[in-house]
Amino acid sequence: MTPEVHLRKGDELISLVTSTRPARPGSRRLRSVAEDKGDRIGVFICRCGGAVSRTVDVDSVAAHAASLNSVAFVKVMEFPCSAGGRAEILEDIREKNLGRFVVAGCSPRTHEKIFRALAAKAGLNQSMFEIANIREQCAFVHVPSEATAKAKVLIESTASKCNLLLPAPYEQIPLSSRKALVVGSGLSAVVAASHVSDQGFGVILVDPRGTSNEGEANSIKAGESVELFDKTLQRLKSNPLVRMLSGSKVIEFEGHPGDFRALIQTPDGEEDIRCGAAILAFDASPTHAAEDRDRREITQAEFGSLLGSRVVKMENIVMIVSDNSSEETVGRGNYVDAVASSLRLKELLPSADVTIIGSEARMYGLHELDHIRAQERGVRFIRPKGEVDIKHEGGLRVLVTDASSDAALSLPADLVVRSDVLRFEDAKKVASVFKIPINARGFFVESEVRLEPGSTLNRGVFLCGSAAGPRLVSEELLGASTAASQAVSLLASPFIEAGGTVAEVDPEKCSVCLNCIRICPYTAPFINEESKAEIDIQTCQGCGICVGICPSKAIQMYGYTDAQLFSQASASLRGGGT
Amino acid sequence: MIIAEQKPLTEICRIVENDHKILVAGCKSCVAICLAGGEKEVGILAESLRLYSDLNNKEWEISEVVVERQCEKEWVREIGPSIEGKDSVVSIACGVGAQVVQELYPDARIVSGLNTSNMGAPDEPGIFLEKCGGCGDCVLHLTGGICPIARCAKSMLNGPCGGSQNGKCEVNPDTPCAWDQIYNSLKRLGRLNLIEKVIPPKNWIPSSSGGPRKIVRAEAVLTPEEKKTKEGVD
Amino acid sequence: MSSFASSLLCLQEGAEPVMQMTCRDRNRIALQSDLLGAAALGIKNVLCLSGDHQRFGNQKEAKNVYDIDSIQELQIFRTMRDEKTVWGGDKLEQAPNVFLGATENPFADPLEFRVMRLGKKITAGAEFIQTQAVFDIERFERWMSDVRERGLDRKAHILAGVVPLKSLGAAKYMKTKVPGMVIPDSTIERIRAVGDVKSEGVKMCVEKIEQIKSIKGVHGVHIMAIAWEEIVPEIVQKTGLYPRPNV
Amino acid sequence: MSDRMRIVGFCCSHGAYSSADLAGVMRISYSPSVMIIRVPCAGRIDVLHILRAFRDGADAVFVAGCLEGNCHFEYGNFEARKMVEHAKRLLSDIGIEAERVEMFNVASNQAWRFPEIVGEMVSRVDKLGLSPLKKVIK
Repeated sequence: MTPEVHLRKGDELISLVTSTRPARPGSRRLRSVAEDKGDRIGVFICRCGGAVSRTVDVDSVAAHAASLNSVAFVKVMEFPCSAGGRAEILEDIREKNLGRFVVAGCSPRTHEKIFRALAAKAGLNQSMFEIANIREQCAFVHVPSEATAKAKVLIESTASKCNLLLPAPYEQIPLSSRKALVVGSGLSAVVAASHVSDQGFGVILVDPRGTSNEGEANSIKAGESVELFDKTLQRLKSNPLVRMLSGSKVIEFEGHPGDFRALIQTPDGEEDIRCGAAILAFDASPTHAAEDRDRREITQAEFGSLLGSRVVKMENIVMIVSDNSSEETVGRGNYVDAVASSLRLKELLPSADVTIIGSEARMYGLHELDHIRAQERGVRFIRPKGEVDIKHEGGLRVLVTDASSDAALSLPADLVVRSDVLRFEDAKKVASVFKIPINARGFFVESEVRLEPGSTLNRGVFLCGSAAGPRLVSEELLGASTAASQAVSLLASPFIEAGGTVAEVDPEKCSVCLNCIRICPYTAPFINEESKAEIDIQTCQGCGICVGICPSKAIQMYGYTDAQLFSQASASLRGGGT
Repeated sequence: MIIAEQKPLTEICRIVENDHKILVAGCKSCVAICLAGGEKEVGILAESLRLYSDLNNKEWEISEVVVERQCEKEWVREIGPSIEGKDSVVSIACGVGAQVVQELYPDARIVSGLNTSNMGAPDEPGIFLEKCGGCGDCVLHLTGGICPIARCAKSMLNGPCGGSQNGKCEVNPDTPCAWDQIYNSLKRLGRLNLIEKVIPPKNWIPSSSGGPRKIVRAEAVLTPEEKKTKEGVD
Repeated sequence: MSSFASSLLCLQEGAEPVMQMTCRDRNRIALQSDLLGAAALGIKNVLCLSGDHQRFGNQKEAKNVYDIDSIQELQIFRTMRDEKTVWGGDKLEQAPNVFLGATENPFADPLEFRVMRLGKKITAGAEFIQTQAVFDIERFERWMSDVRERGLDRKAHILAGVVPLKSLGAAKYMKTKVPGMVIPDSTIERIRAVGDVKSEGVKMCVEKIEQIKSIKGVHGVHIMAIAWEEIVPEIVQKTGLYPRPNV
Repeated sequence: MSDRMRIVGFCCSHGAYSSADLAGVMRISYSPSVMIIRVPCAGRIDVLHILRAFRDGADAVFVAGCLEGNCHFEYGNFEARKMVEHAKRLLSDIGIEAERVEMFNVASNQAWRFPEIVGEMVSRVDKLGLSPLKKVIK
């Protein structure tokens, strides 16, 4: 668990946190929107310490650039991206009264941010520059004569686009709340909540199944997670930053990162709360077995709490691990749980005779050690062939055919432990409230598993727990801390940045055909009061799909308008002087 | 809404073969929504015509314009200047729009770039289904809200015919049989009695077979005197 | 050639035709005037059909009519005969004395509505019913039991349709191209497995007629030997329906 | 219109553009006749950009997006493919060979894939010859 952190009120801690911890990338202090400072373009050609100039004849390229009528100033430099280089460019912008500039050098994917900050520093709007990639996509891949000619064309087409750039809107929006809304009733929820509150941020834990008040342990999977759940729950209850709303659920959720509003239905009426981020931490919970079943057939969860009570006398235990992957019983951890509880039983009662019947020994990673330890302790493993059935007359007997030896076995048992049948929160309802997609098998979809694990398409809403996909307890803990860290880095950022390459609707042209609303992955467009489409620039991620499909050409996008793309393409086809 | 589809490009090129100045006139309402004649389609058609012209030395001069609604005289008058001096105006609004433009500009040669098809609704993105046949005497209250005139290939009032197979119409198997849907809808509404009785032959006078229709909202019609004063003022 | 003209030729040859009147090509005016003409020229039996959509014919671009459907056609003809008035309201001195029939496809959907619709046809004026070709005998029997349940077999003469299959090609053509025709795969397999398809086709047709004979409420059979008309006498003899009883 | 071969490549920033960068870093060369236009997502491209490129003298045009299912914006690459199919239909009506426009999917780490795409389009132009627009005698 995280080290004991001196608990202070969230806001007080912020000043400390932001200075020491790198806040969410790209959120350095940015100047507010600056107007268009005219169309005098400066072209800064980078030698890149020879990486470019060794192949591209930069002087002839500079001469060509100077000949372009849209270009007012050209300079060849060693390293425009260096501190000295940037200072020099800053000076030139002021001195030569440049409205916008082109940097001909390496890929914008690596240096876009540096020059965006430079533009702001120079008092220009941050999008009033364009980068011509004459290094990776020119100097590095063509022979000198071709590279030089290509560099001329690239600079000419980039300049023609730069000529048409428009000042893009930028906003830095202060967070109206730095609390996290954690929704869920299982282990992931309490662990995520504890991670967030331990770092000094307020948490509102909404737990639909009300496990947090009665501490209904058996609603959690078996094994050691039960103790972890109880311990974390106690810590949450004693933490003033955490507010528990058990037995309640979120019925409305809207707003933007740092400024969400949630309507929560609690046992005693509805309540409106504000929060800065949300973590969906739904776990699959074991369903309660049917009441009328034989008392001697219990589920792993029940067996877990039995072990917890440390009073176990039964000698013969047979565990049946169901491995079919039908929807309800997909229990990734079924086998791991069985082995774990068999080991705990052996500790309490070394003489116990334990058999585990399971067709696939899915032990995942280090759990394989438990598997070996269990075998050493004399736990019997049987791979069944065909059905396993139980005779109830007199003492319980488990009839199974061993797949490897084809022997039909009849095992006496005091207790039969079956795998839990896991039930998942009704994903559809929750997904529609939080506007996040569900995949074909009914699990929540994590957006970029490689780049932003634990995040969803709805910015500011994070995801963990096995409702995002079947998970072992260890994986649930990992997922909870991932989601919590993502949420904290959002809550800790001094402001939320919005704008830049975002789409914008021209209400004059919009024929309200709703195509943009249907197509946007982030539900950024909406219909405003004038019943025209409008794009919420805080939600828009700047992909441009809506711009492409709008049948009335009503949507354009800063940095990639149709006019800019046309001019860039035609200049690259006609330019270069050859 | 009105559903329409662009004529094949080769056909449009043939129609304006010997012209020089060509205007492509789009419309922002129905045809924009069914992706046939909105501003984007105007751009694509104009660009395609320019490419065709360059390829075949036609020296066409293509210009583009979009009207808020081509079936509204005031909106159409706004594109008067761009119609001036054009050899042909390719209207990619529905057939209504093209004819309103012709009425206002009798000397201009109007070409319809679209094949206007029916009154229907978007079913899913990119798919538009006919819903109403405009028969002037609606029977939806008898057929569980599904129109047999427009959506049954034989416009039957006592269907389904013998060719209804697993809910599909024999005439085109990917179209649901309207009467199969009517039967299920009425069953759901508990009103099957409506089609147990014979529905008598339909009065087709209000439909197009009774001649072009004219709808009058008397309360909005200007009297001759009002017209004089209004024209006088305009 | 129109059914009207071919019915007249049958009359001239001494046969008794059943004239077919479809609503695809003719509106209510033409249908009523044709009925008066047919009756005047001695044609006694009329089969009212909505008619196959022109898409199945050789002139797909023609505009169809469908002013009325087969049930409304029955209603109009019965009014002309029993109330001696034309649908427009004018009186007729002499009523066309015709025996009205309609078709029904027991194998079309929605299955449970089919018998209710047959009821509508009978109330509208149908006195005999020619069903679509019967291949799936179980489904036909289920349909007939519903018909008997509603007592419709006592209100109209039901003639089961039979089609002798001349070749595998003909069978496949009918299965896919002829509207409303449902031929189970088992029938197709049976023809495929046999060398002499023609005699097997006749044998199957006779078998079918024998099976139909045993179904209560079926008053007869109409043999649709499409493009194989010459085989009809052989089939009729083989099923013991020949010679024709004088009524 | 330059008399040398020019191919326009609309490349999505997350997939194809990065693959081109990586090809550069690994010095995998390809024909200089390709002109890369960066867009945030392949879904941004519309038929109009493809048609206008041909009118400006492109001998071939391609749109390159991320691998299907890996689009940073969920399904921009699917929209792009539909747009390219639409463009192909239009171009063949106009009289320009549909093979001159193509949609590709490439991941940012497939350095060798981008040069392969360029090679494919260059070989198509070699086979078909320069754009028919360039052969029209005024």
